[in-house]
Amino acid sequence: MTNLAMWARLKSPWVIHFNSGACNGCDIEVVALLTPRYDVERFGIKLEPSPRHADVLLVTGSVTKQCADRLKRIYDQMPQPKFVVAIGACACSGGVFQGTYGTLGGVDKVLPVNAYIPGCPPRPEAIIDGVVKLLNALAAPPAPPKASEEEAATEAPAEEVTEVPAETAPDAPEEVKKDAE
Amino acid sequence: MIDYPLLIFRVLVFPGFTFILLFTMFCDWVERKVEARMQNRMGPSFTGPHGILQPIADFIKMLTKEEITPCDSKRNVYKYAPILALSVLVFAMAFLPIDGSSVIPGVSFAGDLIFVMALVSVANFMLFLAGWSSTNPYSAIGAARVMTQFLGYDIPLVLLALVPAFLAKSLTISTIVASQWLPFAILAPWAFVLFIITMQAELEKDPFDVPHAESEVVAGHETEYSGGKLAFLKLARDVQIVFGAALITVLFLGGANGPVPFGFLPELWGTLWFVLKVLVIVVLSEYLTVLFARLRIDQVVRVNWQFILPLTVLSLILTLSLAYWVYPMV
Amino acid sequence: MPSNGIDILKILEDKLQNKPVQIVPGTLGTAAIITKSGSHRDVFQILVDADEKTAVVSITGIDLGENLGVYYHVRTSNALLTIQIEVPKANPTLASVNDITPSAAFHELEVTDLIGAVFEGNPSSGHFVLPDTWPEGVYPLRKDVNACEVKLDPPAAEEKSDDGKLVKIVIGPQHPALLEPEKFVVLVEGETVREVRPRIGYVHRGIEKASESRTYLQDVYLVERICGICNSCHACAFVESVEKILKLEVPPRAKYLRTIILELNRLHSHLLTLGHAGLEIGYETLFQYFWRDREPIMDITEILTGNRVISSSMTVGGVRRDLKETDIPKVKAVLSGLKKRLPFYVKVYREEPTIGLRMQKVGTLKRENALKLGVVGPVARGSGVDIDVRKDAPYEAYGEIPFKVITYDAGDTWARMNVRMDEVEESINIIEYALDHLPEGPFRVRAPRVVPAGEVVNRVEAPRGELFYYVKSNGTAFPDRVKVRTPTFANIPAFLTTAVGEPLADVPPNFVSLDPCFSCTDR
Amino acid sequence: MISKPATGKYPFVKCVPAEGFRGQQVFDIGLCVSCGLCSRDCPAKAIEMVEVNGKKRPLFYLDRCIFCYQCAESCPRNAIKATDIFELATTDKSSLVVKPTTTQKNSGA
Repeated sequence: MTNLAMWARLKSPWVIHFNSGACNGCDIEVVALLTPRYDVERFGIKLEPSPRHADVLLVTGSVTKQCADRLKRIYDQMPQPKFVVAIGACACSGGVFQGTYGTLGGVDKVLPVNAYIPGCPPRPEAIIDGVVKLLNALAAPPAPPKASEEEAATEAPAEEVTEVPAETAPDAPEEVKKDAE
Repeated sequence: MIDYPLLIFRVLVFPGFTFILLFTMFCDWVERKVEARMQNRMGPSFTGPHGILQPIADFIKMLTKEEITPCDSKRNVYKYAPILALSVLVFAMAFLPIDGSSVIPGVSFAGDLIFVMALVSVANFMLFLAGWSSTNPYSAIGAARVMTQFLGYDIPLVLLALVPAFLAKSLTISTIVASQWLPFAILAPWAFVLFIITMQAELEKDPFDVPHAESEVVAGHETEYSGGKLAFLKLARDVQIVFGAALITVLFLGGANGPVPFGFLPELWGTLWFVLKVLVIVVLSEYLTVLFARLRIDQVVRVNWQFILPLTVLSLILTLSLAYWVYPMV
Repeated sequence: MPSNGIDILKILEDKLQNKPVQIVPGTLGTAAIITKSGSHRDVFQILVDADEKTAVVSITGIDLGENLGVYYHVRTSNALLTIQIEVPKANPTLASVNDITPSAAFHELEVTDLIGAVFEGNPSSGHFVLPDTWPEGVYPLRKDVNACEVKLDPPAAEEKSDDGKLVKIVIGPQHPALLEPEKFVVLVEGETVREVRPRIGYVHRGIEKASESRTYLQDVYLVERICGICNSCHACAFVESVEKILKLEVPPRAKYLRTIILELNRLHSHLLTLGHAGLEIGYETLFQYFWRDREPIMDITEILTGNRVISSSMTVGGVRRDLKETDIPKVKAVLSGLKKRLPFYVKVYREEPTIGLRMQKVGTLKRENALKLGVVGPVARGSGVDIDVRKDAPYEAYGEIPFKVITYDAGDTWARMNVRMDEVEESINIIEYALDHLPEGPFRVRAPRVVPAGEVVNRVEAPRGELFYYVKSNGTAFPDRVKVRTPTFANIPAFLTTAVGEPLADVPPNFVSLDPCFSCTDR
Repeated sequence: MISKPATGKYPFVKCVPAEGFRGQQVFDIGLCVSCGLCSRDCPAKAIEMVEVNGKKRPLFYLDRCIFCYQCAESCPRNAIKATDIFELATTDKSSLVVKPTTTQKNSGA
């Protein structure tokens, strides 16, 4: 049963992409992954619009102070088990923007990161390589102590339904005044 | 006498629950593959041979994920709407003669076409409820759009479903299928074309996939769902697509009718023909999806009231007159 | 209609004889106009009356020690003027010119936020580009502020505001329609948009300040990463500015190579946007096709520069890598391949009925509004305003290469996309011409690391429009102030006005037709 | 309408970037004169001069590196050379620190 679940997980990593203050260089390479040349749908990777559907959070860009909170929120909105991949020099460590007043530095300042893909920007092939390496690391028995897996085991035990605040998917709804007529 | 083991087998395995689900997943794969190939891509390729297991992997993965319930959602509706939508659709599907007779033998009754069409509306309403109950603005707008769209397109859909009924002079699905020695698609091609377009809108596919407009409403009514509920919601949608194709097959393409070579195992051949016809429709509908951009909600509604509905009425009149004056003479 | 042939300096001199205004021709663009707070409004009035193309390109706020400098950079149809005002740091107020030319509004807010000059008549509400929790009264671009050490409080819960019957829809910061984090609060009534409130600054990294603590050499790589899409344009604009201060003449071969790289940038950017528009209107196939044909462009960028996206090829004094003779046929083969595919795409964009339904008469920006708001690039050209820095103030090899400026008159989303569609072809022609006429000789000259004191303005036509740089050096290896005004910053007001009154579903196509780039906007 | 997919075969077929692609740098300690120019000019502060056998040598932080090759350009002795290694992704950040050893081969991943 665990094997089956693991197989399914490896074969169907749905990703969500968040730009936490990147220059767009990495972002267009992430989008290029979907396009005919690279077509990651081959591996079952799908880019999902809602964090609720996603398994892997692809973060590009040095985390700006304005975005940090938002990044954390999107991570919280994702269901367990979830993984974070930092794409590009900025997401890995802050890259060329280290020490600017608007940024905090790498994604690992805010979230536990499972894989780093250096490059400025990394080639799409390098991103595929990174995701493959992440999946291999997951499949390798015994699973190395991945931060988020540990959390999954400790923070969300047997309890199936986790309560989260109302502010849910992509953006916090301010108010729903309009009833579905 | 009722043969219970056979009945249970028919309901649970073939051509019932398991078959429908597996077939749905197969159709999902076909859709993704066709879409990818039309867009010059490969599509799922490495999950099983040619990626054929991809939808199953997706489904299992979603089942194993954590489920999150937003705390101010309408808890019960939120919880049961996806599974209800799925079961209603599978139930409706059970009325279609997949291997020549409906899933539960003898369940077919006079006027079951109307009943099935009603079930479709109920399933759509469940999807609306799923979106509405999650109290997210995107879900709410997505759900409202589902509602707007199916309210509009249900009318022509039901009217068009009457075309084969008139041709067969019966509202019973099995009679409609049985009277199609020549598929109604040939007898009433105008209705067939209209029905496919309307179905495209009813199934919320391009150019009418407004409720799924990612750039406007994120994932529409699915936005808040995760884990197992999302799995069922997505499955319900896929079953809906297969159901639509199956309905077209039954009403216009003669269902499981087809030549039975060597004269043995008519059920098997019937299923084969049925499956093939459904696949043709699925591919056709995906082809349309790939070919067009998405319309705006007001344009979708306007297309319905300005073009589809008048044309539907016209085609109904045309069919009626043909059915009463022309075809009997042939 | 007055357009070219206006001697704007003469008009100014005639009309401003009794005012405390000093005109210095030849510095900071066509001329610098040194004036005092208050009189600058008269200057603006004269400019706006004399030339319909008058628009504020940018406002540079600069810390001059005792005073704050506020430099309005103004574009007219044939000149670039800088109106210099100094206000005391203790009381940095001056009158806004927002009512004379609405193109100033955004720039004034930005200056208020970053350096603290207050514009009377254009009040700011909350932070404009800085984070929400940024402390009041700390202006990062002032020299005496160490902005890196500012600690931010955890963000407060978003307050719920009441807008009566209007439903508030928040687009962003994470939203599929935006690849970048940016927030637009759209107030809708039913499905009709009533108001759009932007909140930019999610990508604000503080590059202008950071560039002051890095050498000119490092700054080239830093400004290149303001935007990953039009990276070469940023790098080119910066190195040109430095070269202007150094009075360094770039060898002709380098000029041509730079032109080729800039045009490759434009090509891939336009193809990207044209495809992305397909995604926004649910036409995924179009997106896939455009991005498929964009890949070869990335390949030749890689051949030329060593990276698919960020080319890092510009340097002070030339380009970093020569184009090998053996690579020219490869580049040409890719270009002619793309040229063969173009008629198909043009046909799709012109004739596909669903594209017409979704794009025509969507987000219409009339010519007079385009002029008033000072929009740039394809947005302006889609509204029939023929501004293009490549023609108006040729740089690099553009003066020697024949090309057309594409304009459409409709002003809607469809027109803007078609401007880009036609510009793709023009870009291919430019690259082919440049390859055929590539001069022999060196491709770079050595440049000193220390730059003499001086200040310049420089403009480059980026794929999204006019990119503006102001660079001031103080005689060291570090620049004193680098001000960047990116095209999207000038174009956002157009979106805010055109989206109102249209259905919510038209927001994404309208928005993407500006080709928004927020990493540019926020810096 | 349905033509051959334009999809490449990566990762099953090795991808060879174009000549001159800026991949991971290779540092040749034999040529290094410990001038520190690479570290001074690096826009991303990815090069730190560390002591190896009593001499300052560059230590590369590949997670910060923006692969601009300014270091290679600045080096007066051409001790830093280009390679086309780009498959540097890792699940362990510390493996992205490349220490200046005598001869350096692919150490990414």
